[in-house]
Amino acid sequence: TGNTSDSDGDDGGNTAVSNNDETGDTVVIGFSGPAADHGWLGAINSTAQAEADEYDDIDLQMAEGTNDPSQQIAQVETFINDEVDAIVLLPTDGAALTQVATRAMDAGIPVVNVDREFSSPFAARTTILGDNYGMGVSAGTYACELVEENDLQDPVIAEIAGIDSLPLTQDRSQGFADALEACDQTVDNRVAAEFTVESGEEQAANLLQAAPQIDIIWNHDDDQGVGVKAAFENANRDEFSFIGGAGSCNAMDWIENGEMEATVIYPPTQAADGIKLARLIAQDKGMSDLVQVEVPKRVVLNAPVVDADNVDEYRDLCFDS
Amino acid sequence: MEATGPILEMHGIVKVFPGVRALDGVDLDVRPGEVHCLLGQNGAGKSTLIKVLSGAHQPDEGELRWNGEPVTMSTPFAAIEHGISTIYQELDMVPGLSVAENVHLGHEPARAGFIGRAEMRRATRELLARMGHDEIPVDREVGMLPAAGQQIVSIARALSHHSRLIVMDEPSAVLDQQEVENLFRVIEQLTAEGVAVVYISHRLEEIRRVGDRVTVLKDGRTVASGLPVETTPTSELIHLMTGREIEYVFGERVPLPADAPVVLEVEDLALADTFSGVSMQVRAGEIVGLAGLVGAGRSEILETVYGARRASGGRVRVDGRRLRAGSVPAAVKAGVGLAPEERKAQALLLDQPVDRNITLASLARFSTGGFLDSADERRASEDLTASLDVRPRGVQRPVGTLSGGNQQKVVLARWLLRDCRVLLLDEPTRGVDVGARSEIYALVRSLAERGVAVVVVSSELEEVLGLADRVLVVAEGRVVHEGPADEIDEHQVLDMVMEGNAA
Amino acid sequence: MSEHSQTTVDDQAGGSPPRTPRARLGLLAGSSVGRNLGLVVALLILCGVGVATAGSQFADVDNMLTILRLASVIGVVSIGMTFVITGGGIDLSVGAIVALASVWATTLATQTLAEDTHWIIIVTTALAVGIGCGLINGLLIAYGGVVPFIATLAMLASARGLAEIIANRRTQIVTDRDFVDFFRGSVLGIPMLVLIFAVVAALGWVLLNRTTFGRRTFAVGGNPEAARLAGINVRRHTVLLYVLLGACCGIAAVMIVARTTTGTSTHGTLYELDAIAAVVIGGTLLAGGRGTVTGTVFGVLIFTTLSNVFTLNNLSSSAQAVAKGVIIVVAVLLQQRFARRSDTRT
Amino acid sequence: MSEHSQTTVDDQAGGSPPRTPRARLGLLAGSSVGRNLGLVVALLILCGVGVATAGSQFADVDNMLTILRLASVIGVVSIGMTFVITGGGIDLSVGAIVALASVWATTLATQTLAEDTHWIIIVTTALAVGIGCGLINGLLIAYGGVVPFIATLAMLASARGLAEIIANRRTQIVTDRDFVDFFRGSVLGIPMLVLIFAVVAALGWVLLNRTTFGRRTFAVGGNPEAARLAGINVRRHTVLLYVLLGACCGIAAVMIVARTTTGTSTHGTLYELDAIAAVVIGGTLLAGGRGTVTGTVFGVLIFTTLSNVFTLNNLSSSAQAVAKGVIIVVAVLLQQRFARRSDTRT
Ligand SMILES: Nc1ncnc2c1ncn2[C@@H]1O[C@H](COP(=O)(O)OP(=O)(O)OP(=O)(O)O)[C@@H](O)[C@H]1O
Ligand SMILES: Nc1ncnc2c1ncn2[C@@H]1O[C@H](COP(=O)(O)OP(=O)(O)OP(=O)(O)O)[C@@H](O)[C@H]1O
Ligand SMILES: O[C@@H]1[C@@H](O)[C@H](O)OC[C@H]1O
Ligand SMILES: [Mg+2]
Ligand SMILES: [Mg+2]
Repeated sequence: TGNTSDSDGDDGGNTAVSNNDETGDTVVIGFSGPAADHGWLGAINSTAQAEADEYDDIDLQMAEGTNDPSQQIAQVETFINDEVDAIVLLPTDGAALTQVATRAMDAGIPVVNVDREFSSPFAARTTILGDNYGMGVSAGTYACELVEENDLQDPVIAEIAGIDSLPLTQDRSQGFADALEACDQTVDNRVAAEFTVESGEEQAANLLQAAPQIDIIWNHDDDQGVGVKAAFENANRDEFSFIGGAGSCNAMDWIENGEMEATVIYPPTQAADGIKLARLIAQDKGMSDLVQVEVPKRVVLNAPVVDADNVDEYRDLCFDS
Repeated sequence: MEATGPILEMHGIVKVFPGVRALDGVDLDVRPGEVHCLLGQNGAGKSTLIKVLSGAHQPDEGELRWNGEPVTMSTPFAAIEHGISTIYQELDMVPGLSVAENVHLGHEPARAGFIGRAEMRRATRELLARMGHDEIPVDREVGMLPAAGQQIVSIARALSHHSRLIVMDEPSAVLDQQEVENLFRVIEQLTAEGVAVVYISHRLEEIRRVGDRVTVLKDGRTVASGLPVETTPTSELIHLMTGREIEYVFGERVPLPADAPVVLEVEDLALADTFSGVSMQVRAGEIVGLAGLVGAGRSEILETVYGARRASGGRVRVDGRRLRAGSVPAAVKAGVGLAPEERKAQALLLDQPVDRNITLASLARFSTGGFLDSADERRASEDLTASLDVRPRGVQRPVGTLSGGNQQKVVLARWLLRDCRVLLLDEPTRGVDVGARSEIYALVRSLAERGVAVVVVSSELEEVLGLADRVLVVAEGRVVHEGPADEIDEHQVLDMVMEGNAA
Repeated sequence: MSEHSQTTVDDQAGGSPPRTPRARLGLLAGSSVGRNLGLVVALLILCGVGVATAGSQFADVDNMLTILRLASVIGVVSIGMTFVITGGGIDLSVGAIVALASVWATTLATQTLAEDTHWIIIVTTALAVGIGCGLINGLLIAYGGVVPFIATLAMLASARGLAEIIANRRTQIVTDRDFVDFFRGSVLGIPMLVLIFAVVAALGWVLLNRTTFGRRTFAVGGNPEAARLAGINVRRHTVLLYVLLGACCGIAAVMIVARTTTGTSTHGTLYELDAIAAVVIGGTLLAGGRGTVTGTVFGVLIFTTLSNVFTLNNLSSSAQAVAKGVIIVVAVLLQQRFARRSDTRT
Repeated sequence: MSEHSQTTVDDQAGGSPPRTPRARLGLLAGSSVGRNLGLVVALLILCGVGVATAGSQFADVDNMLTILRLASVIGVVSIGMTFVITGGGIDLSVGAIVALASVWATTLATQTLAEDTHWIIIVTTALAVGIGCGLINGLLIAYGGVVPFIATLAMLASARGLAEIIANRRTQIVTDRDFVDFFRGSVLGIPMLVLIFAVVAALGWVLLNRTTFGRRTFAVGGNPEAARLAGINVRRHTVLLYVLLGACCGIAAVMIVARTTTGTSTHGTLYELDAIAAVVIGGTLLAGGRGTVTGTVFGVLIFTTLSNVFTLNNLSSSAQAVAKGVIIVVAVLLQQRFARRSDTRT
């Protein structure tokens, strides 16, 4: 995945294939994403900015974060008007931004699609996809393992989803449900929060009330997870296995301290990777680590599960939320 | 006139509001071409009756006949359709619309929904000219007109319907004598054309002047029906209304002690584009009247003294200490009170009960450390409303449910309650009935006797001259005369005003 | 002709001391010349900043069209909102209605039907949904007696929930190319969306200022009791106002569907705030009785231009938010200065 | 001229038909007994549904405390909002102020200082931020003459932006256990948060109904011109109202920080809508001049209970939204029925 920290010491002794980080022609990259109204998206922005700052030859234009596709379309139109060299786009809604992205591509501006996928393959030069369905599957599979390991009879499984009206939430829930089905389980209680700490606390408080005894809880998002945890404490409940999502540093801490069973990684470094790839594309470079000469068309990020056994490995990849 | 039968008959009309039987079996019949006056004390039910007639209220009982046919006025629209138009007591203008648009509200000349604006303006201009008010610009927003102007627009609206019956609820309250004359001229034209007019006023001399017949209401009942005006003496009308004998009594003027200190001192006061060079001194115990035509700037003078408008020049002193210009709280702190001209817009919290409206300017008096003593408030308010004969009595009812005249009494009560050094009264008896009027005169006089300096503005010259010790005549924003009230009569004042205007 | 605050004595006093907040509301609406002058100045300053900081990038035709295109969807909603607010109401459900209409107009069933006949079906559906929702709002408010704020808040929740249910929380993609091409096309270089906005604004202006309907809207908002006594059917008029706004939401839904080629329950998020803000900053009185379509158009353009200038200037979105707040206040103060000046002149 | 149009004489008329929307507003607020009776009935019905569908799960002490705890934060904000709305204003920035206060009170600097001295520093900081923001709102509105809607919209943008900048969009975790323990503790079985809400509500009630401050609030909201001419310093009072609400936001920030053990720029999202909705459904007149703290408390409880019942029933969030809208309307209609009945009884 793209979570590799930035290359250092590349200045000397470059081989023909690994001079990618060398300063090239300055490229103007336009970036547009949803409103940074919670930690994960905040991390998307800050890691993107940080990545751009690493390179002298990137001039990053960050558009105002917005949840209105119409507004985001206007931002992309502005980028097209400005003739930027590449666009990195984390769409509020993949399908809604497809047309304008296609227009950018038609205008000769490569588009890197991040996280939420366009509805047409022609809309992006490269797609870096967080696998939302896969994330649900990972969580569900892990839950099944827990059921089996602990030999739970008729376990109560609860789900705290993110913003319910987003397609990605539906994908996650679908993946979760499908994986649970494999071990004959279903979600007994489900609430949807808003990816924020406060909503996490609120929804979890009501959820705990609705289900007096729970065995497994999957919470889609570690950001709202902070609130979810607070609700556990407020209600003095800890009889269940708590599984998270995204992989924030908080979550890693909890796993280390035994306060959380596991979390499913969904890295906010996607946009940073997008920037990096956009630069390569704009500068006509390839990906030195690959055999191909060109940047690949589609990168699907894995959704690995982190638990007490492997938390050390993933510790460095966590993000502050 | 005599030949035709009544155009309108109302029989046994009953209208009940929560807690009040506002109309308790009222009869009224009106003939074509007559001016039928409705008389009654504040709260007698006059406005309620005409609202039933105009479809604004639905009666609980009773029968209404129009041209002999029984009808129901289910909406104001229905009444208008039948040929009844109404000038309501409370100005019913839309401030954001122009004069022409207000006149034609609800029946705009239009083709396919598009307003014929030229036509509308022309018709409005004609109407205003007919009323002798062609100075009112038809494109001016009504919210910008002074109250008198708005009243004239309201009359114009009633005329624009070409109705068979026009109801006028205290149209003269905000008008000065000249404007009232204009109105009477219009009324005479209308009746000559066979239009019937129902006319409500508390000024009995007006009723004498235009009325043909009178119906008197008392406590929601008809106590006299269709009395001929010419043959009914005023004293009888008053007796019918109030059940007692009342005369216009302006309390005995007491000579000021020579050493009465000057309390209010106004020096060369000016307000941009409105008035300038206004100076006066009011001593403790003195009542000073400001006379003049509507629009002369008298209200503005009071409001500027009070700090409600920021003076563009000059000084105001109370007890020798200069007031900060443009600060009402400073004036109030110094002991100045203003009972403003427009009770609804400038004085009342219509949703709030009577007692809270009365104590609004004296909250400090009823509180310790910011906590209010409501019982004390209620007691004080009850005493005052009793002495002013506010009806109905309960001080807990929202002031918005009181009749117009009773609302005016509440405004006065607010300032009577406060121990003011200086009392500024703008049209204190507007819409107040004859009975309460004399009470108010007596109260003002007794306040003066207790050492309060009073300034009174009134469009009724009789009132200014009768109540005040000294009179200032204002014309076109300047004081054109100053002198003792008993050394000048109404004609002289009018002459001065005219001259001032001509100058 | 210059307008005035409804009552305060003080507004006449050029020097202007104790002005209550309400009184100010009136002042803000200043004279119609003054008011729009202030807005024009605010917009010009904004453009000045755009040119100064982004130069030719800002001041080119494409960028102008981008701004206008972005303005057009929320613009249509704001025109409708101008009527409702002038008429003394408020509508919090506009965004949700746009969402519901967009979803309903792009269901499989609708699209299939449209494919079999003509894309006008999509448009009709969106309009019907918008009008239907507006009708419910209007009836609840005028005949049910529910306060506008609450009635439309309820509609906001219900319509968005229903949109989610219908769309099953998926984004529905429009497959009808003719539809998309039509609404994304241009006429004489002017994008269709912008054209629609212009037409709606022009019709709105005429309706508000030249027809009995418009004048009655002022009356219903400014003094409903007076309107009633003048024989106006206040309730029916109120219903019509919400229906009108509903229709505007339907049009906006068609536009957003064309612009994004999708219908989803997340369309129109926070439109209510944006539209009300544009209307109010344009000089329409939130309390009703005074409204201006021209002002609203300026209000919409100011907000849209603002975010365009921000994007061109590459400000962090947090800094943008801070700046946005400051600029709004400065714009209003500026506008007032102008309104007041032209006031005292009258 | 326009203000009083709200109170048409007709309001009191029990049976009379033609009621304008504005007039209804008045009716809605009816007599204080009637009004609250309607709310009590609505709440009881809601509880009935809770018991019927979720049985003992709903009707147990823990669940009641959960509902109350959830109600407490938004409740405190709503009490403050009651004052501002009664005083004729509106505040859209409450959520943003809560966010900013929560962030400022949990920065490293503040927390370090708190550690070195006492956690009261955290509380003081939050209060100071809330009061400061309220002061700016108030000054802009009362002295700057900016319409409340616009002034506080600007504050909403700026405060949230600033919160993001200060927090660097991170969630700041509170490390001071004493602070957390104190506010998460209980007194006699009543959670501290609930206690705070109760105290704020009680103080609010006294302030509004028993003091000169409250009386002036009604006057300023009901007829600012009359208030001014009665010698009330309307501007200063307006400032105080926003400061009061700011202070409530500061308190709410402390509560949310304690509840979630975090300060973040996302706290308080959409509080403005929730608070205004609770206030208005409680019977306070959006146009000002009428307000009820008791009604607001009921309003808050109705909304909180609603979502609790929904969750206990495991309803999908879309269905919840639809149902929420319907229930709001039904509750208001019900409440009106009661208000009207008790009206005619007086
Ligand atoms: N909407 C209302 N609700 C309750 N009571 C009302 C209402 N309107 C009028 N009343 C009451 O009905 C009675 C008659 O009032 P009305 O306004 O008809 O008197 P009026 O004769 O016109 O008095 P005035 O000379 O003061 O105008 C009064 O007692 C008044 O308080
Ligand atoms: N709201 C307003 N808008 C514009 N001009 C006004 C307004 N109010 C008053 N004026 C003007 O100010 C002047 C004074 O008017 P005003 O009616 O207050 O005088 P007045 O002498 O007090 O008369 P009245 O006794 O009828 O109150 C007039 O020229 C009037 O046209
Ligand atoms: O905003 C979302 C984030 O919070 C979630 O955890 O992952 C996907 C993002 O789009
Ligand atoms: Mg009357
Ligand atoms: Mg006057």
